[in-house]
Amino acid sequence: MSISRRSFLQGLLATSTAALVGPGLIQAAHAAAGDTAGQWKVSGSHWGAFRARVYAGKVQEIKAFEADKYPTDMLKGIKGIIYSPSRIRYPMVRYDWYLNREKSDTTQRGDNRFIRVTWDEAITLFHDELERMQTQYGPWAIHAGSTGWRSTGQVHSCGNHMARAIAMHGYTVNKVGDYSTGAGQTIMPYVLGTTEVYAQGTSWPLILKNSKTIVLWGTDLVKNLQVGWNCETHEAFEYLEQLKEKIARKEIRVISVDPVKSKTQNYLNSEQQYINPQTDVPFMLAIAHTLYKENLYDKKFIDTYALGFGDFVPYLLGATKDKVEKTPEWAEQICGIKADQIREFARMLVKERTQIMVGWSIQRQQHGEQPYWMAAVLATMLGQIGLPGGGISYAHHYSSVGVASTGAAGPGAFPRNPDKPDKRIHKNKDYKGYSSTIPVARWVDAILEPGKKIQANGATITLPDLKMMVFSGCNPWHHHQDRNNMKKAFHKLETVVTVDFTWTATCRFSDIVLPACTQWERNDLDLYGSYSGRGIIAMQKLVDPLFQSKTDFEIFTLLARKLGQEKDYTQGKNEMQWVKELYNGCVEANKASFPMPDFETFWKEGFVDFGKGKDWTRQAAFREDPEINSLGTPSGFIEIFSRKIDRYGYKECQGHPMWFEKAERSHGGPGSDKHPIWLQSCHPNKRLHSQMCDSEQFRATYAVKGREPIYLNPHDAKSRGIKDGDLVRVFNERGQLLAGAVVSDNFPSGVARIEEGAWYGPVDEKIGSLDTYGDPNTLTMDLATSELSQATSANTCQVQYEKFIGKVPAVTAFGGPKEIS
Amino acid sequence: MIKFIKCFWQIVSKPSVHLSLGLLSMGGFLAGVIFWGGFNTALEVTNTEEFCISCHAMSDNVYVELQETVHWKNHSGVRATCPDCHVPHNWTNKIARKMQASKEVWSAVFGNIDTREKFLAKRGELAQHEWDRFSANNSLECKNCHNYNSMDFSIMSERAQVQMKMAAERDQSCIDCHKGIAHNLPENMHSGEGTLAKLEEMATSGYDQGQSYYSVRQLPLFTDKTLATEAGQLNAATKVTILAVEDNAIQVEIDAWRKTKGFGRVMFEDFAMNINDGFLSKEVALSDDYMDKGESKIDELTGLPWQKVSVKLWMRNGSLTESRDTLWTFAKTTFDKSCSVCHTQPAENHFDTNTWPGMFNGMLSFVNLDGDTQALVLKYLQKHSSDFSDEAH
Amino acid sequence: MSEIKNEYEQTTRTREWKTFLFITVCLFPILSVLLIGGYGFTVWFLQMFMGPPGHG
Amino acid sequence: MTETTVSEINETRASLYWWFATLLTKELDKEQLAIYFCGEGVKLLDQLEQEALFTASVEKIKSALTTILPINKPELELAADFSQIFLTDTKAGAPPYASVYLSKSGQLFEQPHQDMVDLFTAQGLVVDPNFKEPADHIAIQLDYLGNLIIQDGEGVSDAQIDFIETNILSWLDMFVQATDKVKNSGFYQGICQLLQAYIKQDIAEIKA
Repeated sequence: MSISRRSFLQGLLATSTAALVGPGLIQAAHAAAGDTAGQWKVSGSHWGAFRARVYAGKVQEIKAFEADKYPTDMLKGIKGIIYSPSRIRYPMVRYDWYLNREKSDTTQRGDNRFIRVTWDEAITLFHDELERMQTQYGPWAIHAGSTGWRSTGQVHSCGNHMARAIAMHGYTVNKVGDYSTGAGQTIMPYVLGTTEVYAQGTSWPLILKNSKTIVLWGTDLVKNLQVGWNCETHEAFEYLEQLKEKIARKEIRVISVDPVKSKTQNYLNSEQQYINPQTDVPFMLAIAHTLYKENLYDKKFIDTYALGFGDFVPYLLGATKDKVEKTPEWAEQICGIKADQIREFARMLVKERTQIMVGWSIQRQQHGEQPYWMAAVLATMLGQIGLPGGGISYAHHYSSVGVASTGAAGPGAFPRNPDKPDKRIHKNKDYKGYSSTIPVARWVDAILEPGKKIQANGATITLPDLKMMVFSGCNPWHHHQDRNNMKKAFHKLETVVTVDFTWTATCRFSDIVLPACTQWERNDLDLYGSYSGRGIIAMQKLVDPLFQSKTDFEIFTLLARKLGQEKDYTQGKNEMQWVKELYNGCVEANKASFPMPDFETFWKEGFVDFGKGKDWTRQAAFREDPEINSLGTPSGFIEIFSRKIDRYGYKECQGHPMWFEKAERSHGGPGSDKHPIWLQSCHPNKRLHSQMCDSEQFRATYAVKGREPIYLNPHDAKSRGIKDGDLVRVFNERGQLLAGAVVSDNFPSGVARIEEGAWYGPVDEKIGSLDTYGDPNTLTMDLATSELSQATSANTCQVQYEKFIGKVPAVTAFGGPKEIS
Repeated sequence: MIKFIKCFWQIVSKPSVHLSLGLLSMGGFLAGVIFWGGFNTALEVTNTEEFCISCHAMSDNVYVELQETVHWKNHSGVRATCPDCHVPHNWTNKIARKMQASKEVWSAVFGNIDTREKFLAKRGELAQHEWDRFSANNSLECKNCHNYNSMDFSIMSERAQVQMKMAAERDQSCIDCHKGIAHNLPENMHSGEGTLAKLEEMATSGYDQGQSYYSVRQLPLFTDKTLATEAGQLNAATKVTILAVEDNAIQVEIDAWRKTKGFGRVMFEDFAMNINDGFLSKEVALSDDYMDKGESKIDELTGLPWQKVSVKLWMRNGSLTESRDTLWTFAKTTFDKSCSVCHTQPAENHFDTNTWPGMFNGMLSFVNLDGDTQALVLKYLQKHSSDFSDEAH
Repeated sequence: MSEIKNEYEQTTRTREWKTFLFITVCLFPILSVLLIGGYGFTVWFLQMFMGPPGHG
Repeated sequence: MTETTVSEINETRASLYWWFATLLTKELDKEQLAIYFCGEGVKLLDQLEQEALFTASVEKIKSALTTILPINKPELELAADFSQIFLTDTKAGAPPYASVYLSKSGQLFEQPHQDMVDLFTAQGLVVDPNFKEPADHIAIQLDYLGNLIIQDGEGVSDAQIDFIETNILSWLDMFVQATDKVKNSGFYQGICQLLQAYIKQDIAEIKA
C-alpha cells in the first residue's frame, strides 16, 4: 500500500486543513519480517538468569537459565516490568517547575502536572540546573551520590554513568554506606576487621559436613537468597535442600532465633527460639554471662586471638556504671526467654561444632551495632572462629554467599570516574565548611537542618545545604524512612532530577524525569552466581528501548555531549564495543586460570561457565597464623573491647557491646502502651526491594484487595475484629497507611510485618495523608542507629492498627504522576 | 719453525728484487680494497634477517612471534629486522657480538635448541642475556629509532604520559618496562595475570649502594647472600636501603616497627600504623643476628607494645624502583577501575590508615585482584588515607 | 754465469711474484680476519668480566 | 504512488482523519496553536460547528480555547493537558492505545497491538521509527484509515469499513469516556468527542 498525507486537500476543507495536518506516521517497510516463531535470547536479572523468546518485537515468554536449578517465581514478573503501565515513556518536566524553575511551588510535589519535553530540551534543562548550582552555590549544593540496587549489567551500571558524567561537570556531595547494612558494615571492621556483611562465608559443604548446630540469628535464607547482586543462579538452594535432609535425619540441629517463624524455618522444618523483637543483646549478654560463670568459654582462644575480654567482663558482672549483672534472670525480663532456657541455650552452643549465621535485620534497628558486636564476642568465647562449620558469619543469606568462589575474575564495569579529572568544567572544591561526604541515611537531615554537626565513625560531619538532588536507578521514596518528614524536606529542594524506567514515587516527587530503558532493552554482560563467580552471562537486548526511553549509557552521553566531552565520556566506544571491551578485559584477567572463548563465540553461546569453586573456611588463615594473617582491626586481633571506639566518646556506641533501651519497643518496652505492635519491614519475598512492585499481574498474586499485605497474629487480629483479607489502617504519630490483612500463625502477638519496597502512593500531597498502597516507611522512624554509623533504624518502629472503615481510596502508587484536579 | 719465521722475516724485511715499489703498493692497496669489500659484504650477509632465520631455532620460534608485534607490521610501514635490535651498531661491539655468535654456531651445529620445547626451556636464560645487554647500554638499539626528545607526550594516554615523562627524565632504559615487546616472554614471567609482568616492568635496573629503593611487589627475603634460607617476605612498595650488591644478591636494610605481642614477625612502616612492610620467619624474628632494636612504645589505641627495628637481610637483585610514583599511579588506576563494580567507591582519604585494611578486605569479593596487586593497592590507600591527606573531608 | 744468473733471476722473480700474491691474497686476509676475530673475542672476553658495553 | 482519482468526499474524509491524527500525535506548539486562535483552525471549527451532531463537542473545544487564551503561555497549558490525559496510565488518564482497553491485563503491547503489526506487515508497512509508539496508538490507526480512504479512490471498500468497525470502534467509546474523567481545560476531551461523533456519523453514511 502506498502511503500519503496532505496531498489531497481540496473542496470544502481544502483551505483550512493544509496547515492543520502534520506529517504521516506510517511508512513502507524496508525488509520483510522474519520468522514466525521468534528467537530465544539470553539475559539475566537480580531475580535470575533466563532465556526469553522474542517475537514481533515483543518478549513473549521467559524461562529460567538452564544452570539455575532453583529458579524463583519472580521470573514471572519480568514481562510485567517491561510492559508496565508505570513505565516512563517520555522525558517529563514538572509543569510548575518548567514555568518557574527554582521559584516553583514545591509543596505541589507528589501531586502535580507534568509536561512532555524533547530529549534535547530535557538534557539542556538538566545541564543548566547543574550549571546554575555550581555557579550560584557550589559543589555542596548538589547531592548526586545516592545509589540503589541498579539493574544487572556492568556496561550500563546506572550509578557509574551518573557519577562519571556529573563528575565531568563538577564536584558534588557524596554518600558513604548503604541502607541495608549501614550499622554492620561500620562496626564490624573494628571487631573482626572487615565489613563481614559483604564477605564470602564458609562454604556450605564444609558446614554440612562439620556443623552439628546452626543458629540462624534473625536471618531468612530461603527468602533472601532468591535475589542476588549479579545475575542470580541460586546455587545455594542445593545445599539448603541437603540441610533439610540432614535435619530430618537429625544429623544437624538448626535453631532460628527470631520472633517470627521464618520462611526458612518452615522450609527446613527446623526449630525456633522465640525472642522479643529488638532484644537480641540482652539474650546474648546472658549467654555470655552463663558461659563465663559456668567456665564454658575458650580461654586459650581468647588469649591468642582477641583483645579486651578483661575490659568487657566487668560489664557482664555488673561492676561498671550501670551496676546491673547481666544474668539470665535479668535478660528474661527483657527478651522474654526463660532464664533456664537461656542457660540451656548457652550450654548447647559449646557442646559441639556450632555455626552462627547472623542476618541483617538486627542491625537495621536503633543501636544496630551492638547485636553484631556482641554476636562476635559470643563466637569468640565459643572459640570456633576459623574452624570449618564453626564460628560466625553475617552474610549467608546474601547473593550466593557460602557457595565456593571459583576465583575467576568477573567483568569490570563502565568506569565510574572521569578519565581526565583535570578537564572537569567546574574545578571549585570549596564546600564552604560543609562535608563533602555524608552517611547515606542522613541526606534528609541535611536538607532540613543544613549546617548541623553530627558525629559519624570518628569524624564530625557538617551537613551540607542541599539544593538539588540527582537520582539514577535509585528510589529513596522507598528506602528512606519517614515519608512525611521527606515531604517536608522535598519542599525545600529547588530541583530534583531522576533517571528511571518506571514512575516510582521518587519520580513523582521530581522536577525532571528522564526515561531510561529497562535492562532488557540493551546489550550488556554480567557475572552469574554472584559471590561464587560461577560464570559470565551475556545480556542480549530483547527488544529496542520502548517509547522514547534510552539506555543509561546514551542518556549520560547526551549530558557529556552538552559538556563538550562526549568522546572523553564514551572513550569513542559504543555500547557493543564496551560490552566487548569488558569481556576481553575479563579474558585477559583469567588468561592463566580460566580459558575463555573469543567474544563472538561467547555472545553467540550466551555464557561462559567457570565451574565449581574450592571449598573454603572463613577466618581459617587467621586461626592458623594470627600474626601474618592478622585481621583488619586496629590491633589485628578480634577486638572485644575497642579502644578506638571508646575514644570517640559516643553515648550510644561505647568501648564494648552493651544493651541500650530503644526509642520504641514492643512487649512492654517504650511506646508500647500507645502503639503496641512492633512493625518489621524486612526484605520482601516477592520483590527485590521496590523493584518489580510495578509488575501488575505479578503483584496481583500477593496483594490483598490491591494493597500490600500486612502479616498479622491471629489473636491480635481477632481482638481488633480483623479477618484475613480485610483492609487495615496502620498508624502511629508519624503516618498512616492502608494494607491488606494476612492473618498467620507465623507471627507472634505484638508483631506485624509489612515488607519494605511497597510503593508509596499517598491520597494527596499533604503531610500526614494516608498511603493507599502500604509503604511501611510511611510509619518508620528516621532515626540514626548511633553516632558511630548514623545508619537507618527501620526496624525500630511501633504501630497500632485497626480495621479500615469508610470510603476506600484508590491506589495511587502506580501508573505515573497523579495530578491536581 | 724458527727457520720458517726467519724465512718469513726475510721475505717481509727484504726489499723485493724484481717487483717495483709501485706495483707492490698498488697490488697491496688493491688487494686491501677487495679484501675489505669482501669482508664487509660477508659481515653484512650475516647481519641480515635471511641469515638469522636460516637457523630453525630462530625461524620457528622468535621470528614467528615477531610477526605478531608492532615491530613487524604497523601503520607507518617501518619495521625492525633482527640485527636492528640484536646486533650493536657500533663497530667494536658489533665485532665482539659476531665473535660471541660462535656460541650460536656451536649450538646450531649440535642442535642444542632444535625443538620448541628445548627452546622454551632455554628462553629465560637467552632472554636474560639480551635484557642484560640492553640494560647496560641503556637500550641503545631501541633509542637508535625511539628518542625521548622526539616523543610527543601530549598524544599519549594519561598513564603512558606519566610513565614516559618520568622515564625520559631519568633517560631510563627502555627494556626496564618493555620486556616482551617483540617476542613472547619466558613462560614463568606471565605467571597468569599480566599484572605481575606489569609490576616487574616498573622496576629499574642497577642499584647503587647506600641508595633507597621501593619493592615493586612482594619479594622473598633471605638470611645470606647465597639466598638459600628464606627469612621472610618483603611487601610491595616497601622502602629498602641497599647495603651491598653481589651479583645476583643484594643486602638491604628495612627500617620498620613491629608489635611485640606474639613473635613480632610482621614489619610495619611506622609506629601504630598498620602499613605492612613484610614479615619475617619465626627464626629471624626471634634472632638478634638480623636486626638492631630501637625504642619501644605502647600504642594507646590498641594497648599493644611496638618496637622500632632495623632489619638487614638479603634478597634477589631486582624488582626495585627508585620512586613509588609509578606504583601509586598503577594502584590508583586499579582501584578506580576495579572498585566501580559495586555500590560506591569511597575516596582514599575517607578512612584512616588502620581502617583501610578492614574496609579493603571487605571489598575484595568481586574484584579478583592477585596478591601482589592487592597488597599494592591496599598500601596505596593507606598512604593516601585521611592520616596523610591535608584535604578536609 | 749470466745464464745461471739469469736462471736464478728467473726463479727468484717467480718466487717473488708467488710470495707477493700469496701474501696479498691469502696470508694477510687470513691474518686480518684472525686479527679482527681475535679483537672481537678479546672484547667479548673483556665484556664477560667487565660487563656488557655501557653507554656514554 | 499509483494515480487514482479520488472523490472529493473521500479527500475530505481522509483529511479530517489526518487532522485528528495530528492533534492526537503530539502537543501543539506555539505556532500551531495560534492557528486555532485566529487562523485556518478557527475556520475549520466554525464549519464543523454547523453540523448539529458536532456542535456540542466543538463548543467544548472553543470554550477551552477561550479559557487558555489569557494564560501567559497557553501552548504550555495545553501541553500539560495533553500529558495529563494521554501520557499517564488508565487510572489517571486515557492512554491512547487499544491494548489498554481491550486486553484483560490492561497492559501495553497486547493482542490489539499485535493485530495492527500483523496488518501492517501484510501490507509491507511499518510505524515511522522516529515516532516510537505502539502500532495500536489512536493516531496511527487514524493515519492508516486516511490512507485506506485515499486508496479506495472513489468508492468505499469492505476493508475500510471493517477497519473502522473492528480496529477503531471497538475501543473508541471506552477511550473517549476515559478522557472525560480528567478535569482540565477540556480541549482534548472536546477533540476526542468530536472524533467519536464524526466517525459514527461517517460509518453510518458510508454504510448507507
